[in-house]
Amino acid sequence: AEDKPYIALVSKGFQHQFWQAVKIGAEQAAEELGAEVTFEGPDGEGAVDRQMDMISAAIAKKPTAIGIAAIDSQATVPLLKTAQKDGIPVIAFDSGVASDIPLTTASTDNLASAALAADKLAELIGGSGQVAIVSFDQTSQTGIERRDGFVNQIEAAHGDVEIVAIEYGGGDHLKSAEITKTLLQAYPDLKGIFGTNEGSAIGVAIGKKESSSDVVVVGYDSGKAQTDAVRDGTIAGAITQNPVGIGYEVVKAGIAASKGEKLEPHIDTGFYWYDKSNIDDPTIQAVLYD
Amino acid sequence: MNDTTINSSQLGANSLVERAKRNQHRFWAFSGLIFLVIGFSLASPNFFQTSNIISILQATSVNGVLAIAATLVIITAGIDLSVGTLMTFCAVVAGVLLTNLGLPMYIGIPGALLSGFLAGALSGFFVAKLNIPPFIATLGMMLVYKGLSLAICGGRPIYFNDTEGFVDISTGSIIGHIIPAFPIPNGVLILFLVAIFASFILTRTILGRFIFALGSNEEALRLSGVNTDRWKIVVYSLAGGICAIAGILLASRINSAQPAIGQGYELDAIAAVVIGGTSLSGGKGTMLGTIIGALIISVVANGLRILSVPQEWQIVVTGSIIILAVYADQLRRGKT
Amino acid sequence: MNDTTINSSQLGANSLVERAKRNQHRFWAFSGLIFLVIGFSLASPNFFQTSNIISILQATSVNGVLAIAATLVIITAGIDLSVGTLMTFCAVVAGVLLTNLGLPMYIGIPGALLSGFLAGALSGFFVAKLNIPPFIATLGMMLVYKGLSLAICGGRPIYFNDTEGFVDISTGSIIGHIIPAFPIPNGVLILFLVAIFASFILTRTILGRFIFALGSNEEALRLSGVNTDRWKIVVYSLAGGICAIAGILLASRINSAQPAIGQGYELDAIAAVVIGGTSLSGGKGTMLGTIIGALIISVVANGLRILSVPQEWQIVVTGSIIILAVYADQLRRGKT
Amino acid sequence: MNILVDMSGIEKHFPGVHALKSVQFELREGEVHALMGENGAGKSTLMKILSGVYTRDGGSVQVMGQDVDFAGPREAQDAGVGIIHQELSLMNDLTVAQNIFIGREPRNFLGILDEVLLNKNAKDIFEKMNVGMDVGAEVGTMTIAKQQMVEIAKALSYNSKILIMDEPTAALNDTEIQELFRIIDQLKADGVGIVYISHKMDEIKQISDRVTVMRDGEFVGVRDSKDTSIEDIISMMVGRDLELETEQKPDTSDNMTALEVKNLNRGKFVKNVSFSLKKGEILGFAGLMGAGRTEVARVIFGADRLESGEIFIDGEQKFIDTPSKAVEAGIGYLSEDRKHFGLVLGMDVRTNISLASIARFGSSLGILNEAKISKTATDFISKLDIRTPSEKQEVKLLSGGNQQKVVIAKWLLRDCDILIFDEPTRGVDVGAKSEIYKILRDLAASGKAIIVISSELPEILRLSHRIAVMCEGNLTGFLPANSSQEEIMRLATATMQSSNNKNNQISEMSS
Ligand SMILES: Nc1ncnc2c1ncn2[C@@H]1O[C@H](COP(=O)(O)OP(=O)(O)OP(=O)(O)O)[C@@H](O)[C@H]1O
Ligand SMILES: Nc1ncnc2c1ncn2[C@@H]1O[C@H](COP(=O)(O)OP(=O)(O)OP(=O)(O)O)[C@@H](O)[C@H]1O
Ligand SMILES: [Mg+2]
Ligand SMILES: [Mg+2]
Repeated sequence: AEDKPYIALVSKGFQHQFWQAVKIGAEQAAEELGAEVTFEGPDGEGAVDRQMDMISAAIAKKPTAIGIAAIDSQATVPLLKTAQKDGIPVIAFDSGVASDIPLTTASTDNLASAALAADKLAELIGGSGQVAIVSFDQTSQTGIERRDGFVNQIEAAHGDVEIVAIEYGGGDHLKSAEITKTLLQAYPDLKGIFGTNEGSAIGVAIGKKESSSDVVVVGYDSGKAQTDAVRDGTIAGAITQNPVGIGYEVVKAGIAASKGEKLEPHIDTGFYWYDKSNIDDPTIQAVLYD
Repeated sequence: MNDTTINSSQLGANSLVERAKRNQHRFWAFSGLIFLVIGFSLASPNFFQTSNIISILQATSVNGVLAIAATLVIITAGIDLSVGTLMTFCAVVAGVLLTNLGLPMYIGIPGALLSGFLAGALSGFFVAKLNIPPFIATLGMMLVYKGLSLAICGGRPIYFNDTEGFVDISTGSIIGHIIPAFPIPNGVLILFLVAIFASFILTRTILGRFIFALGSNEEALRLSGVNTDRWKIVVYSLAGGICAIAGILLASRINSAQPAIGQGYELDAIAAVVIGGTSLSGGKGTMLGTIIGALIISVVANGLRILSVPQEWQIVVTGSIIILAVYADQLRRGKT
Repeated sequence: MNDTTINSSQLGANSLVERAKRNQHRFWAFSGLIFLVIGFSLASPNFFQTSNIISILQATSVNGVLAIAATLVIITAGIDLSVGTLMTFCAVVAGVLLTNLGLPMYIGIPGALLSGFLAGALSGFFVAKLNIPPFIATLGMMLVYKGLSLAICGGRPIYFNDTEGFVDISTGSIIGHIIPAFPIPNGVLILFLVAIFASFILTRTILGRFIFALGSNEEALRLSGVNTDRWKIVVYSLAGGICAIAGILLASRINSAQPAIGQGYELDAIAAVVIGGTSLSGGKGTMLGTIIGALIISVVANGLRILSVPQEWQIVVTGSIIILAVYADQLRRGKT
Repeated sequence: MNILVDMSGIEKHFPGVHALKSVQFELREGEVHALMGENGAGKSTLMKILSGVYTRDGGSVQVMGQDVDFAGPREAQDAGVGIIHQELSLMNDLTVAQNIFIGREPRNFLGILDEVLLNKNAKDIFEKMNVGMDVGAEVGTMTIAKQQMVEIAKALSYNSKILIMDEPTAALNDTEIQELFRIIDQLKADGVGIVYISHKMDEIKQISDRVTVMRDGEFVGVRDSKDTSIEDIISMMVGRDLELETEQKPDTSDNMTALEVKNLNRGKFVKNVSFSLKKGEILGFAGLMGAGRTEVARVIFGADRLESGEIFIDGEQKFIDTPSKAVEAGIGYLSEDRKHFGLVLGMDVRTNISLASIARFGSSLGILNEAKISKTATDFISKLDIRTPSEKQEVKLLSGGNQQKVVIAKWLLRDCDILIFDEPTRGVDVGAKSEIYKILRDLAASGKAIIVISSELPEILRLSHRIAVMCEGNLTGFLPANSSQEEIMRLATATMQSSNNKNNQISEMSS
């Protein structure tokens, strides 16, 4: 195994399906390119120092390249410097690092994708009315960007739409479902809800079903429960990123970098809107996971 | 025998006072609940509505069942930190049996329950036979179940789409069939059935008697010729089985076994138990109290959301209520 | 007085054996650590290297300091579930003082420490004066600090970019200046200083004496004319102050106060304490044991990562090690 | 003679209990003042008020002429009042010296504890008491007797002018008691006033100058000890006369053997113990504190693991490693520590009585027949004359003697053929004591085989049909019922040199 290139990936999370999809993409690339990968991430929200311990251990293993989805864009910089000193190429994924050390960043534009979700939701509710956000957390970069991207777009482009509540369910299906049911109770005129990641979106869908409400739900990410909900109309549509693609690109970029190849500064892995009408399109199917 | 008579009448009074106090306790916890409900109803017209009450009940179902399991263990002066991840583990087992192996429900569900029992028995074995303090044994097992759930699932949820009727276990409504105005979900019904069952065990059976005795004075029970080790294992097994019920309720409600959920649920469950007046030092406790405690937690969470209190303040209020509830309890018992 | 003499010589022997056992305990925990280090070193050449050892030490610093705080409370037969979120709360206070208010470090850092002391005193007040069981009081406070941290920060981290030298508190290396081959970060140095300080308190001061006495028999201490309430508050305050040190170490290491971190850290800290041989029932414990316990946790986490063990199995192994460590301890004490 | 303490009109209420009703008490300089009364009479409560543990609800307390109102134990100590509590209150994880000086540790100028001086001071106290003690040993590892000595040393260390001793000898053997009495004499000579509480009548006669008797929270009277007979004190205590019945002891030597143990070993407290016990026989186990009698009982009962040895019940060998197996084999054990090992204090009388036999009250599904439990409990309450308002009373609210009867009822209900009573009358007042003796005799008469472990020689002599004596884990000999206290003490202090004689005696007895 000594001769095989080894790519160590340290992500922001580990348990949630999005990260598992990134892992799958990484493993696919590893298989194709004859590399080895490991994939790790802290399991609590925002555990910056835990992630730093993981990066340290990854560097100690002297990998061919290292891929990092930093929880905090600043805190990891000193560690990245160590990697740079040891000659280990660093690839960022999911969100950027406040440093020029990463040779490239493979990520989704969270602000833009959430803005698209805002446009779609506004359109679906007819351009006016109350909406709410059920997000996964209020402190992570991704959580903040998806929330703010949505909020900013509503404020900028949809003056008749009012955001009445922003709640956080930790990405836990059950908690998000309880939150949704309460929102529907508190705001009987609520027209739309944006669930900002997979767990949140599914939770919102469960809450909607249990309340027998016809509120319009817009989700984010995929996963079987969410695609099913899109098919049966519980969720009107969702943004999907390309997590498998992200994982794939990171490994590919890592190996390329180790060979001294030049990399583009940003790999946009893209995002898509999918709903009942296009869910079976090959382009969409390629980026959905379950 | 003048003195004896006086003494015994004093003691009689004493025990009446004691009994009144005990009932008073439940009365107080119950009044606390009523007070909260009235307060929230006045504060928002959206609170006291059938649909919202049903939501609150449904939100209580999983935590309530976990709290019942925790109550059994806590009365023995133990603690079970593994209830949350064990619940998840049992849901995953159900997923493997029903979805991955395609077995029918009448095998899959008992299978999941059995896995809960066995897992509980293992914790019980650690506590009883290896003398590991319950806090540690169940802290360790909490991590073990979490890791195992993730490993078994390979990181992805297992869906129950192929198992017809699975979602109805929790979300269907038998009561709604009979009384359409009150479509109380089966999950809530199951919570109450489990509570009645556990309450029956506690108050009417040998096991219940021993649960209280274990929490009051384990050594005295052992020296009475009771095989305390075996009964402890029975208690933890029973608690494990009840966690499995919670796992099935959860899985049915979200139509999937989500390996990442579970940790953290134990704190909510323990909070419900202590708000309900069960003492962490063992020997005392009621299921009714625990159910009231679980309802208080759900009502607070729901009410604060309905009032649009920002989430960070919701957390602060919940923490304060836990302390307040126990303080009120101490005041009543005259311990302060 | 024949029998007395004989008895007392027996007791002398007894107490020698006891002392040997106590030392043996630390010896065992220490051998466990050595055993793990040797095992991992053999399994991977990347493990036993200066940089990795330093990483392990640095990974221990925050948890180690929290475990020291937890040890003080646990020896009094209490428990502190709020150490993790209190740490975060103190980091946030430091952020507000240093960054938001732009105060200098010599005000900001003492200010953060003071907030830890006061917060600890509040938990101590709940436990001592309001008679709320430590588990509940600190569970409630855990949520309160979490909510407050989020509320103060408005959900976003506070960065310390404007405070020069702040990151050096934890990541700089005074030792590295003197012995460049061992650039041990200051955070590790601070961990050991805090441990020595706490150990001194425990063994050489009246507070330490009372900490053990509280855990052994609080009522006896009270009957000896000691104001147990006051001393309990002192212990919780001290623990709070030590959590504040952990908060500053953490903030300095990540150059920010992250309001969402904290919950869950208490379990790691408590695990370190019990792996280190301090009993949850109070009256016994050493700081050396706790440090060894914290190191064991870090070594296991690091070693398994270096061996590329999948993360779910890392969790399972960690859980098992907690149970095993305590079981080994019980075996040694001949309790099984 | 100066008056040190003058309490009058003292009132104290606990929730539901009027514990003290206008009680008076006076203590003079240099006197030993015995405070007597049945279990629950209020003796400890009165003394806790004097020592600042409780605050009084009414009445006045003067200490050395000053009106006092102590807010806590510390203030009482500062005013010269020291107390040895009835319940041992020591910190098990601390050493002897640390316990004695808790809160008063010698410190150097930096405020750092001076452990060397601490140990030296502790050693000095024990030297003055003429008691050997390892002051660096953890208290939790020591015998109850040793712990009691630590309590006494702690109380002495305050150099109190007023010293309260609440049942200091309940766990002490005769030599230790005599040593304590010597210390008391010395304190008296120094002008210290001592309040002495005990249920042992002979001690009162031996050391007290005056006796105050309480009954049911009320002051009954105060007498000069030398002018008052034990019988008078007893009738003041119980409000009636107690007849001391004498009984003809039956000859049980031809009865069937119920229990035989051979070469039991466990650690240093059970060494090669062999004996046999007949049906209908009461075998008394005498010995000094820590002789290993409790250990023998616990090993037979399976509460502690046996290292080697054989146990035969009705001639059949049994392997007993847990109490549940012992109970199945027909052995019951009543622990010397009823509060910790005998009773579930927080549960009611009926539950405690049924605890060892609960299976009898359950259906095959384990569902309990509550009515049957209550009825059985009420039967025993009347049979043993347990004084409780109802079978649903919590056991912790009963007095010591009645608690002991609940334990006895538990084992009577279990109907074991072999019963081991460990210190059955410890801390039990004189009235309840004779009732317990009667129960034991009746049990033997009904064919049960009984072992009684007791540290009170008069009790052993009064009850036993045969006496086994232990010393340092060895069974040093058997004696007939009519032996003298001196004979027992000789065997109880016999050392290993006499092991040859021991063997002879054993074969003598069993032949
Ligand atoms: N803390 C307490 N709370 C409630 N009741 C109490 C308390 N302490 C004592 N009592 C009650 O007060 C009465 C007197 O008890 P006390 O301990 O003074 O008796 P005593 O004479 O010392 O008996 P003994 O000989 O058994 O030690 C009893 O009825 C007892 O149950
Ligand atoms: N569970 C135990 N663990 C450790 N030591 C014990 C235990 N039980 C008894 N001992 C010790 O064994 C010795 C023998 O005590 P044991 O109680 O058998 O003596 P005894 O003759 O019954 O005297 P006593 O009147 O004190 O009960 C004592 O030193 C006691 O401290
Ligand atoms: Mg008393
Ligand atoms: Mg004994």
